[in-house]
Parts: sequence; C-alpha cells; structure tokens
Amino acid sequence: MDLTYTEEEEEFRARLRQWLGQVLPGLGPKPDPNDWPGRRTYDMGWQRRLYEAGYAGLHWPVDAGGKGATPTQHLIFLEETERAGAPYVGANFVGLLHAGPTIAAEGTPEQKRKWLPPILSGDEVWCQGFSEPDAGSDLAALRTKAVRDGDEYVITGSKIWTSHAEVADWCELLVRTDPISDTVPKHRGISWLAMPMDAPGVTIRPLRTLAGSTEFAEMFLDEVRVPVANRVGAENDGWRVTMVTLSFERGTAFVGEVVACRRTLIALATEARKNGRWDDPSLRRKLALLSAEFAALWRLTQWNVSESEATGGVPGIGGSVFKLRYSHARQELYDTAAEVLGAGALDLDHEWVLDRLSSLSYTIAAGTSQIQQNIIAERILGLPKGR
Amino acid sequence: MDLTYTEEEEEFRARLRQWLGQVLPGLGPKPDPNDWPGRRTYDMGWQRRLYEAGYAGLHWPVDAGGKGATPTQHLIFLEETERAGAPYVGANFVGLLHAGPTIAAEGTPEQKRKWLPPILSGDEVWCQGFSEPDAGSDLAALRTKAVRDGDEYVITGSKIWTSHAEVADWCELLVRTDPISDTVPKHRGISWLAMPMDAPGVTIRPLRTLAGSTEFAEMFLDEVRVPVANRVGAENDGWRVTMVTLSFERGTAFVGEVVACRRTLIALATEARKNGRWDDPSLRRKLALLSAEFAALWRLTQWNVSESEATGGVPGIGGSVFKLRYSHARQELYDTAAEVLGAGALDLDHEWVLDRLSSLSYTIAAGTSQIQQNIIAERILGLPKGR
Amino acid sequence: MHFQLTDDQRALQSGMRELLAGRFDRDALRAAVDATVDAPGTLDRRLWRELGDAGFFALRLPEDEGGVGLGLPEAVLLFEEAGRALLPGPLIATHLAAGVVKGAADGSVVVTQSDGALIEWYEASDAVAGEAVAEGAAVPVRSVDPLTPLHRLHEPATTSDPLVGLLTAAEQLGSAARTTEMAVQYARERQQFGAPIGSFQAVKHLCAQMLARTELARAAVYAAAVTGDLADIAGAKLLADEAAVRCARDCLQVHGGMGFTWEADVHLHLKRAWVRKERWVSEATLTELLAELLVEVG
Amino acid sequence: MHFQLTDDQRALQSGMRELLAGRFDRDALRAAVDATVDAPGTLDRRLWRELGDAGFFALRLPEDEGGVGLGLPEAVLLFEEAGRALLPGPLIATHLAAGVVKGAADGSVVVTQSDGALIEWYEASDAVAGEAVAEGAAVPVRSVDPLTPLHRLHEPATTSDPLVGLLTAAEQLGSAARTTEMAVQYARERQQFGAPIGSFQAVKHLCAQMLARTELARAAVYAAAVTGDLADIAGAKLLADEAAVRCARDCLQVHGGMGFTWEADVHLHLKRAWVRKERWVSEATLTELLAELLVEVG
Repeated sequence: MDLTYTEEEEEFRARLRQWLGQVLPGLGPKPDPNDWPGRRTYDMGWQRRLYEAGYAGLHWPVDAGGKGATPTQHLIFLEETERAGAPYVGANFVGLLHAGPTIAAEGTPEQKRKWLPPILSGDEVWCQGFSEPDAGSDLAALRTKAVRDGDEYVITGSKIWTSHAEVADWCELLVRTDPISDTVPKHRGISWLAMPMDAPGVTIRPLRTLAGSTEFAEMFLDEVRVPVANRVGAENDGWRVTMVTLSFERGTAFVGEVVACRRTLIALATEARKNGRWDDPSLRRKLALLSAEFAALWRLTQWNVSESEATGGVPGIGGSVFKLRYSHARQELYDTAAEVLGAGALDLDHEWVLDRLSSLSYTIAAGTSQIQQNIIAERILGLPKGR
Repeated sequence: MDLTYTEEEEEFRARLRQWLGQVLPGLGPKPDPNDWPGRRTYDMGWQRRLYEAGYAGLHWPVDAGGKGATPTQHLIFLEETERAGAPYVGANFVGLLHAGPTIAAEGTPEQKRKWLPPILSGDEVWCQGFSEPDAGSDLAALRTKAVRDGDEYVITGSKIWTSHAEVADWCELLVRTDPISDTVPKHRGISWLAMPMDAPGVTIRPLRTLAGSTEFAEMFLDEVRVPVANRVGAENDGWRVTMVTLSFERGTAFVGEVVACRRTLIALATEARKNGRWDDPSLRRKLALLSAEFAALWRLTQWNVSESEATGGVPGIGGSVFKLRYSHARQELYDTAAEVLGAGALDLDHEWVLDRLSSLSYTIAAGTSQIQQNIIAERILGLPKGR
Repeated sequence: MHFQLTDDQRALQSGMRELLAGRFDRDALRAAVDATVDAPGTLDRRLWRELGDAGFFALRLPEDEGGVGLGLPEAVLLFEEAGRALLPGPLIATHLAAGVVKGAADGSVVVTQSDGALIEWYEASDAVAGEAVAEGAAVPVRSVDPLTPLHRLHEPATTSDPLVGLLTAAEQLGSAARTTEMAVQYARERQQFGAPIGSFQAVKHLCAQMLARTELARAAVYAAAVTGDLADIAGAKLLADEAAVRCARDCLQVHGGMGFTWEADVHLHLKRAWVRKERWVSEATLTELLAELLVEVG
Repeated sequence: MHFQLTDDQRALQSGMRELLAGRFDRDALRAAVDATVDAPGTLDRRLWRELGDAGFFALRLPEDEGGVGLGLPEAVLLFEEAGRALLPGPLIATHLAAGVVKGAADGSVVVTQSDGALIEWYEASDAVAGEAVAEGAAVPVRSVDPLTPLHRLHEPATTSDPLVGLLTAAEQLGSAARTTEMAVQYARERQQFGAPIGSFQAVKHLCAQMLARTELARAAVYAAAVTGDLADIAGAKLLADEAAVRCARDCLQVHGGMGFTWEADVHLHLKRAWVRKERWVSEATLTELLAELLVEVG
C-alpha cells in the first residue's frame, strides 16, 4: 500500500500545475449558464487548449489518439485541474468520457478516424440519447425504433435527459433494432448509432429542472435517417457496446467533485465561524463527520484507481460502493450548508442554495441509489436476483 | 378531538389509583428473573388480586367473564398500573391477551366455560406455540403436523420462541391439519388447538438470548395426543382464528412500555446532569428529539385507542405505524442511554445495559420492521403485492 | 377522551378541501408559479377575499365579533389543507391578525409578519404585524420558493407567538400527507422492469416510512392543537418539519428523474417545507426547550 | 501511488487468517465463551505464545531487535484478522509493549493498558502499560462482552497513543467485514415466503449498505496506517466504529430471531464492537479535533 506518488507522477503533476498557472489567468470570463452557444465555445475552447498542450484524451488509448496515461495520472490531472479552478469538461463530457471511449473500443478504423480527432481537438460536441420517458432505471426497456431501409436506419421515438443537445454535433443514440419478444429479451435487439444532430426530424425541447435551469433536453425523433455505417458494433449488440462506455471510468468519475466537496466543507467552516453558528457543537460534529466521510471517499477513489491500474484499466465494481456513499454524502453536505446559512438557505443568490438543489439529483442520476444497492447486492455480494 | 377524560373515566382512574396505593405496598419482593416457578407464583398472584378487585379481564367481553371496559378504560388501566410500578402481566400474557380473547371470540360455550375462568382468576398459565425454526416472518409456512386419529390429533413438530413454557398449563398451538399442496395454499390447512403442557411427548428446552437470559424456550412435540375437542374454530380455519387474536389489542399493546420509556428518558436526563454529560448539546438534542418522539407515540396511542373505540373495538391498521416507529425509537433510547453512561455502558450491572440488549429484539419480534413496512405499504397504502 | 375528529371537524376539513379543489387546484397552482416569472410576489386578492368569506381568517374570532367562534383544532385542520394545496400568501399572519388588524378577518386586508431575519410577502401585504419594519429596512431576497417572496430584515425580529409554530406545523403536516399520496400514486402507475415500481420493496418501504412519519406528526400536531401547550407545540413543529422535508425528499426519490423536473410538483412542496422550517423558533432552540423540560420534570 | 495490498501484505493477511482458522476457529471461540461461565477472565496463554511466535507482537520491532521489521500497514492487516475472528485478550497493549516490556514481544508476558475509566484483562495480565494502577484501584465490572473482562479505575487514565485508536479501528474493520459476510451467507440460505430472504430488496439493500460502510472504513483505516497521521486515524476510528456497530446491528436484523440467540455469533461481534468504541478517545473529542482542522486549513 503506497500513497506517495512516484517521481514520474510528481513530475507530471508539477508540469501540469505550471501549465495551469500559465494558461488559466488568460481565460475569458465564464459564460452565462443559460447561454448555450457561449458555453459550447468556452468549453470547447478549453478542450482546444488541452489539445494544444498535449493533455487531450489523456486516458484514451494511444491508438485512439490519446496519451495512454495511467489511471493515476488521470487522477492527478482531474485533481489538479479542479484545484486550480480550471473549466469543467462541460460540453465535451459525452464525447470525451462516453462516446469517444466507446468508439475507441468498438469502432472500425474508419469510424475512429472520422469521429475521434474532432473530439480531442474540441471541434465536435457529442450528446447522449440513452434514457427515455419510460426507460429510466430500466434502461434496457428503451423503445425508440430503428427500421432498416437500404443502407439507412429510419428512427422514431423520444429521448430524455440529454445534456447539451442544443449545441451538439453528434448524438450517441441507443435504438431498438429488434423488437422485444419471447425470443428477444430486452437487452438484445439494441444498437448503438452516431446520429448527426442536424438530421431532419430531430426536435429538441429544453427540460427545466427544479433548480430552474435547463441543463437537460428532451429529444423527439421523427423518421430520422441515419446511415448504417454510423452503427458502432454489431446490430443488436448495442447493450454490450454501451456497457463498455458506462464502465469506462476506472474510478476517476468523481475525482474533481470530491476535491470540490472537501473545499466546500472548509468554506462551510469558515462561514460558520464568521456568522457564529460554529458555536453550536452539533454543527461542528456534523462537519467533522462529513470531513471524515469525504476524506475516506478520497481514499476509496485512490483505492479504486489503483485497482483498475492493477487490472490493466478494467474498472472494478467498487464504483457502485463509491457512488452510493458519495451521493448521500453530497446531499448531506448541502443540507449542512443550509444549517450554516440559516435563513440564508432560502436565498437563491447564494451558490450553496443552487448547489443544494442540484445535489437532489445525485441519488437519482446515473443509477439511483436503489439500483446501486441492487448492483452491490447481486454483483458483488452474490445475493440472488429478485425484486 | 378531545383529550380530556370523561368524569366516568376520571373516576375509574381515581378508584384504580386508590386501590393500587393500597395493594402495592403489600406485595412481596420480585422473584429472581431465572426463577420460573417463582415468577409464575408472583405474576399469577397479581392476577388473583386483580381478579378479586374486579380488574381481571377488564377489556374482555362481559359474556367471556370480562368487564367489557372501553379501550379508553383499558388504556387508563395500563397507564396507571405502569405508573404505579405494579407487576407486569408476565406469565399471564398469552392467556390474557392472546389465547383468552381467541377463545372468547371463536370458542364454543363449553370451551369458554372450561378455559376462560382460570385465566381470569390466575389459576392457569398459557403459552404460545406459533413460530417454528423455519416459519418466522413467514408464519403461515409452519409445518408442525397434526394427524387425526379418532377423536384425537397426533402432533409432531417443533416450536420456538415460547415464553413461560416451563410453567404453563396450556399452549395455544398452531398445527398443520392439511399439508400444503397445489390446491391447499399455506394459509389454509392450519388449525388452532389448546394443548395441555403435561401431555406425553412435549419436551421443553430453554433458549438463551443474547442478553444471557432464558426468556424463551424451544418446544419439541413427539406424537403428542390432543383431543379434537380442544380445537377452537373449524379444522383448517386456524389462520383466521389466529388473526383474530393477533389483532385484538385495540391500540393498547404498548401503553405501559411508552409510559416506561418516557420515565426512562427523564431518568437519562437526571443521570446526565449528575455525571456531567448534560453539558454536551448533541446529547441534549438527542434526548429532546426522543422526548418529542415518545410524546407523539403517546398521542398516536390515544388516537388509535379512540379509533378502535369508534369502530366498536375493531382494531385499526395504525398498529403497524406505531410498531414501526416505536421499535426504532426504543432502540435509539437505549443507544442514547449508552451515551449517557459512557464507559458504564459496558457494565451489565446497570439495568439500562440489559434493557439495551433486550431492545435489540424490538425490530424483530412480533413482526420485523421489514414486515411492518410491507403491511403498511400493501394494506394501508394499497401498493401492489410483490417482494 | 376521544382523540378523533368530530363530525363537524370532518365536515370543516372536507369543506376546505373542496373549496381549494375548486379555487386552487393543480392548474391554478402551476399558473401561479408560471405567473411569478413576469410578476413575482403577486397575490390573488380575489382568492384572499374568498378565503375570508369562508371564515379562514375569522375562524377563531368569537361569533359576536363576526367570527366563526371555533378553536385551534379547527384552525389546524384548515391550515393542514392549505399546506396540502400549497396555498400561497401570509396565511398565518393574516389569520392571527383577525380581530387585531381591521380587515384581516374578512380577507380585505393582507397582513404579514416579520419572523426572525425574514419577512414573507412583504410587498404584496397591506400591513405588517409584530415589530414594525422601517422604510428600506427590508431587502428583497431571491426566494428559493417561487410562491413565497421573501425580504431580509436588517434587524431580525423575534416571533414568539407559539401559534405561528403550531399553524406552520399544520401546513407541514398537510404537505407531508400530500407528498406521501403523490409518491404512492406514482409508485402504482410508473412501470419499470415489467412491474409498477411500487411492487419493489425498496420503493414500498420508502412509502411506508413516509406514511409513518406523517401519521406520527399528525398525532403530535392535533394533540398540540387541543392542549395549546408550548412543549406540545415545540414537539409538533419538530416532527412536522421533519415529516414535510423528508417526505418531499422521498417523494422526489420515488419519482426518479421526473421528480427533478420543474413540471413535477414535488419541488414546490420541498421548497415550501424549507421555508416553513425556518419559521418561528429555530430547531436548536426548540430542542433546548424540550431538554430543559426533561430536567424540570425529573 | 499504488493503494492496493502488495503480494507480501496479501501473504501476511492470509497467513494470519489461516493461523486463526487453525487455532481460534468458531468452535474455539464458542468454547472460550462457554468457559467464561466457570472461569471468567481466563486467557489462553498457549495461544498467546503462538501469536508471539508468529510475530504478532514483535511485528514492528526492527529485525536486529528480534522483531519482524514490518510497519503499521502490516500491523493493521493482522489486527483486522484478529477482529474478524473475535480473538480475545489485550492484543493491542501487548503489541505496543513489544520492545518496551520484556517478554511482550514473544508473547510470554501479557501486557494490558489502562484506557480512560476502564482496563481490559486486568487480572489475567502480567503487566500494565501506561499509568500505573494502584493496589485496589481497579474494581471488577460485569462486562457486557463475555470475552473482554473489564475493571473500572477510580482515577481515569488517559490513553493518548493514536496507535491504540488505529489498531482498534483495524479490529472494528475486521468485525464489520465478518458480520457483512455472515449476513450475506444467512440471507442466501434462509428461506421464507418460498425464496431465500436475500432475494428480497429489503434484505438485499441492508447487505449492500453493510458492504459500503465496511469498504469505506477499509479505505480510511488502510490509508491511516500508511500515513500515520492523527487526523486520518481519528477519521478512520469514527468510520470503523460506526461500521462495526451498525454492521453487527444489521447482521442481527438479517438473522431475525436467530440473531437474538446466544448461540448465534452476532451478539459477540456487537458487544465487542461496543467495547472497542469506548477505547482511545471519545467520539466527541475526535469530532472536535476534525472540526478544528477544518478551521485551521480554511
């Protein structure tokens, strides 16, 4: 068990820090959260800088145009960029972390040549079309239909929870190419397609969240035509192809967020000292327990990353354990922030209040806590399937 | 909504208090918890006094030899006896609260004449033979078999969690008179029998609990012969007959315990003031929240009792709500007691430590919290059956 | 003792529920929310008058003073309904001002009240009860609850009237009951994995805990209304706050992603529950009060 | 950075597990419990010597002083195994006394240590580390844990050595891992309603939470062993105490009535976890320490 970083890793960190110190002051101001084109420009501009500095696709395999960095280097990258206050991956999230790695793992050489470079260079934005109104936790029940017509698929259906749909060039889309039946279980019969967002028949409707923002959109597909050549993986094999994507994160999915939460915890203590609520030992105790929790979540991240490094990049199943505890801890963090703020917790102009609202999705998005517990119980503990 | 007691109820309370004041000082010392014959004598001696004073079978119907008191009077009785420190129902629990009411509701006139008077007078002790090693939460899966042989049943099987088995005269026994099959679902095919505990073939083995005591026993039945005349209700109708018993408590099941918990809470505060732990605001806060919880549980008891009074003694389904919260609150009460005691929480000579150990059974016995939540979800909220 | 609603109380309760179903149903609620985009902090004066006509504000005034002559238990039932329906406005302040501030009783005058560091519906109100607010002493706050405009006071005012706590607890109770119903209804309808999600124990047990939390709070709130006792009110407020906030959270969890949308009503319940939790006396003070009582009794 | 067990650490871990499986398996554990009826507080001296021979006490002594020359991470792995097996005796005190008290390192001398108001295994030990205990200053207590005899000290002694906290946390971790396994195993085997109870979500999710609690504590305990940092140890102790106590409680709940019997091992884990929770520094002090650090960093 070694928690000290190697000389090579420390060098990597030092170079990165130096570069961040040079480049960040020159960045323009953050765009307004509701200015989607502005956000695209900002986020992809940052990706361009990473690209030019040699940090783009750090964790991607070399033959996909990436740097083939170790999970630990990726951890350091995410930790340092968050610490330095660098822009978040933002509009490039799906391209860099989901669609790209999927194509890198399952695409043909031609598909890789076509789609991967513009992701790394910050030229093309991807969005995700997986969930549907009736297929949430039960994603495999998706019903958006793709019917083969010559060398095209004709697609009809609707998708939900799509981020950056308004500004995306491509959508990684899951469609049903073989209807569910007695012989076709729902996990079969799904295909993975790259859909151009400007294809006729694609309609986007912003979806307002309880935080008042439009982080997500609904997407309606009315006889949208997508070339068969845009399919990654075999027909009806899209579920497996997708799972490669979903489990590609090698323990690094929440690195930046844990760093940010620990910073918030310190800010809470500072604010509490300022407004006098620090005098309440119950509050001090809550903050201390959260501090222990987030410190342990950081250690668990290091553990998971090291494990995936040891297994050659194959992610472990520890991610569900992390996600379950982290989601809950993050919600508690912002409930505690509300205690620190007192009546101020009702003031939307305080960033913690907006963060508190956002945190409400944590036990739901990317697999509800109920689903995570099923995964832990069935896949890690080997308890029998059931309800 | 009226929380003041009627003049009649207050008179009843005053008379009871007066009587308790007279009779309690003359009671002998409590027997040792491991002295079962002594406990029988003590508990049944108290029942005898209640009988002579006209308080026996307060809540039983008049035609069963009871007083036909209202649920509110029963509530007052339980509240006042607990407050005064009167003996607990003890060895007479099953007779007075389960077997007796079942016989009163479902027995023949002859059965009532035979079994009810000795319960009320404190002459005969009953125990319960319901649960089996493989039929706990799933009680209806019980397998103890009764085969008809002329005018007798021949019974073979085993029972568990039987209290006072060593000193009981009778056992209310659930047996399978029709084996489970495709045509006989498990809730059918069960019969309710009164088994004399001195019948040949009955073996008792004490069952030690984690508190170190032998509050329960296992009961092994090897071709025990019980007259068919001892069956209450029709053959194979025992499940329904039993449910009458289990739901007979009209909201009064935990009256004494809630009174006792509120007293414990005050004792905890007193002790904490004495040993200095009161200075910790986290502890004060916990005790305060428990105080609010137990006060509300008392109000919920009054609500449930009033409801059952309004519906003519038919118990509501609020019992599951009460049981769920009460079990949990009681465990928290003793966890908080451990905080008050500090290192003293490791000392078995402190009664709260033993009470803490006993409280561990609360979320399990008489329907686990999981089962209570199923009941609330399915029977009260109407959610679909499932797992 | 008969701790159940009387027939009259039931009739009052269902009357109020019907009035609100007719005058402030879900469409009206959502329209009010939508209206806050262009005209934040606008109160429906006509509805306010109708509430006045229905005796909502004059409920506890003696009949010879033009009131309905009923008591706290009845008031609690009405405020529970208001909480269920998420009825907006300084309802409690106006109710408490009936007979004190002219016009409050019949709903022709809207009265608000300073409460700690905040004041609700300051601009839309005609009068402020409690400590006076000096010109310019109240600064608008971007309220987390779209239907509760807030101002922050430079000089926090203390609201000591326990009835603010009791009636707030009644509103929290109504909200908890409503979010429990919403969760159960959604769990019955929403299908995943080939079955209603309400058939899965994880969802089932969430709903069961919601009901238990609500019913325990109900017993506490109703009893506090009957006794009017400060300790009972303190306990009721603690339990009802917890019930409203936690039930809204659990309701959101049961609704999954849909619960995270603006279109679902869940967030309106959660945000209002947060607002109500800040009313009257802080949780820390309430628990200290109850702790002190344990010592006094012991 | 490579935060995973090395091959040597794995070998050490499995070696210790095998040693205990051979010398202190479930039968031996129950025999030890049964023996406390007639001879409470008796320690198996032969086993103690064998632990000494295996390097349990001398683990961290330099090789040139006759030790094994390993570090805290390795010690934590051994104490985790001891916690899994519910190995009795003043293991930590003797381990810490190796190289200080003659005979401790090879297990020929049993050393205990005063800790706050209590001292474990006072009569069975040959020596007391830390503050001396005056004749008659230790009064026997009827210990809740049958395998941890306790005395109460008139003058509470302070144990400030963080290693007591770290090694105790390691034992708690082992216990939490074991009760999680026990719960899962029982949930797989126990049939109710025609299915293993582990197929019901309520039980499944209890087990999932147990694992999550244990694995988070593991990350904290192992990291604290690597850094030796006081704040890391404080956090690890808090999480490991919580994991051991809550996992034992949940394990009991999964076992239902059987978990409430003396014959089941669940209660032994719970009671020992309670004993270990009282060791070193109180929860209140630990949280104050971590809170203070938040301020210093900020």
